[in-house]
Amino acid sequence: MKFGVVNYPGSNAADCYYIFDRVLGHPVSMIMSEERGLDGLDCVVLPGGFSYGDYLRAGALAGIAPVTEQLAEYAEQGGLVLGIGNGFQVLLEAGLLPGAVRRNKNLLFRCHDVFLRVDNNALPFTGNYSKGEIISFPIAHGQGNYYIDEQGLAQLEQKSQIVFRYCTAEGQVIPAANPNGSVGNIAGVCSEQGNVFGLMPHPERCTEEILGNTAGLRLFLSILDWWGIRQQEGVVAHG
Amino acid sequence: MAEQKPVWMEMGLNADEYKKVIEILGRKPNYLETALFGVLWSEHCSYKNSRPLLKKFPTEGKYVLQGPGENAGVVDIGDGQALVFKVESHNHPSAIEPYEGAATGVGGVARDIFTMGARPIASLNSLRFGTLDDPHVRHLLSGVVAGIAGYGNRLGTPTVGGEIFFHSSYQENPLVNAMCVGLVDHDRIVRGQAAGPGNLVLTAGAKTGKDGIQGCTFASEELSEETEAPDIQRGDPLLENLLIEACLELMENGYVVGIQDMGAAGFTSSSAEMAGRAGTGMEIDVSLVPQREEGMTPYDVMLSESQERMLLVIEPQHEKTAKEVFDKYNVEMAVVGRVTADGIYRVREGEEIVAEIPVQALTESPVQHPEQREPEYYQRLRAWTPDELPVPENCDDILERLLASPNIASKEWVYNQYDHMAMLNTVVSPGADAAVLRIKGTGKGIALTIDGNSRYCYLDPRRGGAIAVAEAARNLSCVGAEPLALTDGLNFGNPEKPEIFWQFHQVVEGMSEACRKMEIPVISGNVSLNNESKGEPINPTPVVGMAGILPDIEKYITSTFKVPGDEIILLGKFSPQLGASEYLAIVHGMEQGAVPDLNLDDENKVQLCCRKLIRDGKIKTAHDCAEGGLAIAVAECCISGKMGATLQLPFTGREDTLLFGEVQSCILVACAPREVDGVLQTAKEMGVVSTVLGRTGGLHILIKDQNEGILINKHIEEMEKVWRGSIADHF
Amino acid sequence: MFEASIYVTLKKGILDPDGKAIKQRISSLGFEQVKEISTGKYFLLKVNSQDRTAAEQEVRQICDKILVNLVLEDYTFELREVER
Amino acid sequence: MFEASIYVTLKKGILDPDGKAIKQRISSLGFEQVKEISTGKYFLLKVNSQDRTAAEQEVRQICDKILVNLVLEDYTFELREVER
Ligand SMILES: Nc1ncnc2c1ncn2[C@@H]1O[C@H](COP(=O)(O)OP(=O)(O)O)[C@@H](O)[C@H]1O
Ligand SMILES: [Mg+2]
Repeated sequence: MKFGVVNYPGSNAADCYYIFDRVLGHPVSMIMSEERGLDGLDCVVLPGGFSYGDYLRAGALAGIAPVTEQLAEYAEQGGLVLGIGNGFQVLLEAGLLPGAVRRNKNLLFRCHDVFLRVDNNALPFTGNYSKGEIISFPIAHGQGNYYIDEQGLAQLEQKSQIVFRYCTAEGQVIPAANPNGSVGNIAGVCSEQGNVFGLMPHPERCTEEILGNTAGLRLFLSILDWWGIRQQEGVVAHG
Repeated sequence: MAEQKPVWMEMGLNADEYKKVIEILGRKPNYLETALFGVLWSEHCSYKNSRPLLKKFPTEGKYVLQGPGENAGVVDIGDGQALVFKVESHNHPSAIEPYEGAATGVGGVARDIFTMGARPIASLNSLRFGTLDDPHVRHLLSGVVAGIAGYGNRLGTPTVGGEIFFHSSYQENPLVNAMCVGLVDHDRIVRGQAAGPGNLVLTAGAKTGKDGIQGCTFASEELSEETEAPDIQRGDPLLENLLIEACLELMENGYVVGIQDMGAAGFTSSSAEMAGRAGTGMEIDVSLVPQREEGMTPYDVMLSESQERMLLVIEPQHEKTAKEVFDKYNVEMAVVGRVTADGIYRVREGEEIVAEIPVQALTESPVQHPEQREPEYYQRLRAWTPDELPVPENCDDILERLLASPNIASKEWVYNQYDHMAMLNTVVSPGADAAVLRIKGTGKGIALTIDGNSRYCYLDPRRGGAIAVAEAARNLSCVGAEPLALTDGLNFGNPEKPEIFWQFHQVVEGMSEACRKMEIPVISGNVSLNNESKGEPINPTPVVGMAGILPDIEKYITSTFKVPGDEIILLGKFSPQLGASEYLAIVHGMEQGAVPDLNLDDENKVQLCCRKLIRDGKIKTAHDCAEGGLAIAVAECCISGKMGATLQLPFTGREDTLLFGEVQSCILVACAPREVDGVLQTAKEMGVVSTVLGRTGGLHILIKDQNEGILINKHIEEMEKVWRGSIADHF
Repeated sequence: MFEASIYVTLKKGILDPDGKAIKQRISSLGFEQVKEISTGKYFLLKVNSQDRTAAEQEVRQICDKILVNLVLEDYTFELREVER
Repeated sequence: MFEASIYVTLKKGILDPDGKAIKQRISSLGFEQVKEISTGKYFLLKVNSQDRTAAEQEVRQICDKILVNLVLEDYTFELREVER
């Protein structure tokens, strides 16, 4: 399975690259944002960080970069896309996922661990979690306050597109557990087809014992497992 | 109407200096030349007041690869790798525009690091503000923190540590000292030298604008009502990101002869200093410098402090490669001059020569030896004793008040705004005694801290300076790291006041003594003087940024209590006292008395012992006793571990002294019961006094005196609430 | 040459965290008369075009494509002919 | 009741990194005609006042104290009388 990490200027692409390259020991390539370099990839990761400095709006300038334009076609054809933090913001700005983010409700950048409830474990990205499971990932963002209008929200719920929600350690989805003011405590959503997934929390920051938490590793393992099963079943890969 | 000042005076030169300039040139300097001397001979660039003092610091040691004098210091961490680090102050800009002032401080010191060929891997900061009841202080604090976050987070470098202290002497004059740490391979270290006559001089990064012209002369002046705000500079962290990548790529491939960022006094200082270090000359044509605005004069170009600009020296045959690399990152580059052999600093505007000065004259300013005098307050305040001080009735309340003091309370409102996890190395996050980072691809780690107690330094600058070094090292030892070297930020008032210069001198003496005894050399630093407003100086504020090494990253510990039933032991001689304590300041409104004693031999032994116990896997918790004394140290271990403790203090003395008195060279540790004998034995063998105090467990902190009398009995959740909320509730 | 002044505001009904914080500060400083405040963005753009319709179209495209997030924001603009 | 439209722009000579980055991206998208872009803020404020001079003064104070960072920014505003 071939992974590509998109490197926009200002992205923390090296972190996601490191996960595949060193933690998982899996082939991965770095894709420059000014190129259309997605051909032959099985999964594209848009990393965290501050693409183009997040000038104008988080993810906005990356949303119109050449690689992002190609990404739309890639996703259309069923390719797997994972957007983490800033990568999620790019997906929203590029219209690959519904909704938008505003500044955090308290207007501050926030970097700390949060609890998440897994609402959809049927995705290529979440198969290793169980439905309703409570996990902990760190967040690090200033604009993660997810917005979608009521109609859009209803549709997300109906089609199980809400993947993670912020919750308490006990799993309650309540305002007190919401770090940024997101509608419905939403921390991550997927596309209708389920092949595009974006989330504000950072699974790549919790994949090693030495860093104190490995909950995020299972997200990456989910992708590999899903791929392995598809290969066994003889499903033709995208590309 | 006021008389028109002569130009040289406007430019910050004094009469003697101006005379010297004429002597050097053999003629009167023109306007631009006067300006060049003015900025380069300012305290900010030339250290003319502080140089003789800084010479006292020990700067060599077995790990030092580069001491002071370069853009940053370098220290060996084994495996052919090295750490590069430095502190830089941005006090004045932050007082005027807190967000941009702090942001550009972070950006500036990061440039000092990557110019050495190192990739920045961590940032820290040391902040001082007035008291939080003042809305202006809150405005400054939230702006500074947002600025550090806004720039630092965008750099993708984690901000892993720092410190904040609140005191009225900083009401209008906040201190913002930023530290950056980078990682480099030994054979990739690059220096700020303009070597090789005939080589090209080029600029890369932002265009030069009219912003911040003469910022450094300004930084060397007091803030007063009349100070006209200079054009403040704004940062562009995206550009800095690209600059880092482009410059590192060029340096890694060996294309760079020398490089320096354009910090204070911009073009002027970077180019003159690079030529000065190499003993060469330099010729620059200002008309070749990319300019942001129309109608800029040579003066504007030479003195602009626009951010995110670098000066590079490369061999002529590499011009094309350099251009390709900068183009790839969309960074503007221009050849603006060349290195010469004649030792002359020559500025042209096209064909016309607009300034011509011997390089050495610019970079070797006349040294000044300001007068110094022991201030009147010194003997008076230190003579104070607590005899008359009433012993408090209810120590529970006092514990709570101290936990709520912003100087002791949790700083998470601040550091949660910093991305402290980027780069995936942060093993111990902010909030601990020191940050711990793993070094990827090796089994080792590093620990980082920044520290300084300015109340101690006010009351006893010499001992305070020594304590700053000892405490920083102790913080590293508490996570299990061996201190390697330090960088210092020296912040004082106006050195022309003899009392201020005395403070400065004493602090440096104290620090130097501690550095020598502890074998921790100074490898870089920064001096910020004239931190005064309306004639009132700040407390003398040295801050010490220190890095240490953990040969085995798995063997670090933190300051939290881990499991119930662990034994709590105090390492070090417990001789607390109330002088200069946070307790005395908060509860009694007094800042006086003698600063706690520091015996550097004892200090060394305690730290060695603590590190050995950690390395041998005998202890699980270590935390040093600092502001607020033993009771606060225990409370902090309890709160962070969500675990109570019961202690009995086998000491005699006033209750407030035992609980809240401050002491040096003491570390609180916790271990499994089966390890107690071993811990005590090790301590004894290493010449360290140790005392078993009690056990972890329960949900209360319970402290008894030696007669079973209860001194403190408090629920940890209650303590946590005041401790966590104190700063956040102000916003 | 045309110059466009572009005003971007939040769609009606969308919570504006900045606006809310500013409103609070305004009230806490005693400006009782301020009843409503909404925050937005303002862009000034110079477009090299002879023709007003073409310039207008160009500005609209730039707004739709990049300057404005249509999920959250509305915009209006004014166009003036200027010397370069 | 008065409504104020407030336009906040960066002072001359102050770097506008956002404007610069937007300009670069717009150009690379092929909007060659765009020659300059600068970014600013836009506020809409309703002030309950009978009297234009009083409203004007109030708006100016709010700008100076809260909305505008006078170290970096300039502002102008327009005032219209409106129904509530
Ligand atoms: N207090 C100090 N202790 C040790 N070295 C210092 C101190 N202050 C400055 N230096 C050293 O002097 C040199 C110049 O520092 P500085 O003027 O702060 O650099 P910059 O031009 O980046 O501002 C550096 O090598 C720095 O490490
Ligand atoms: Mg420097």
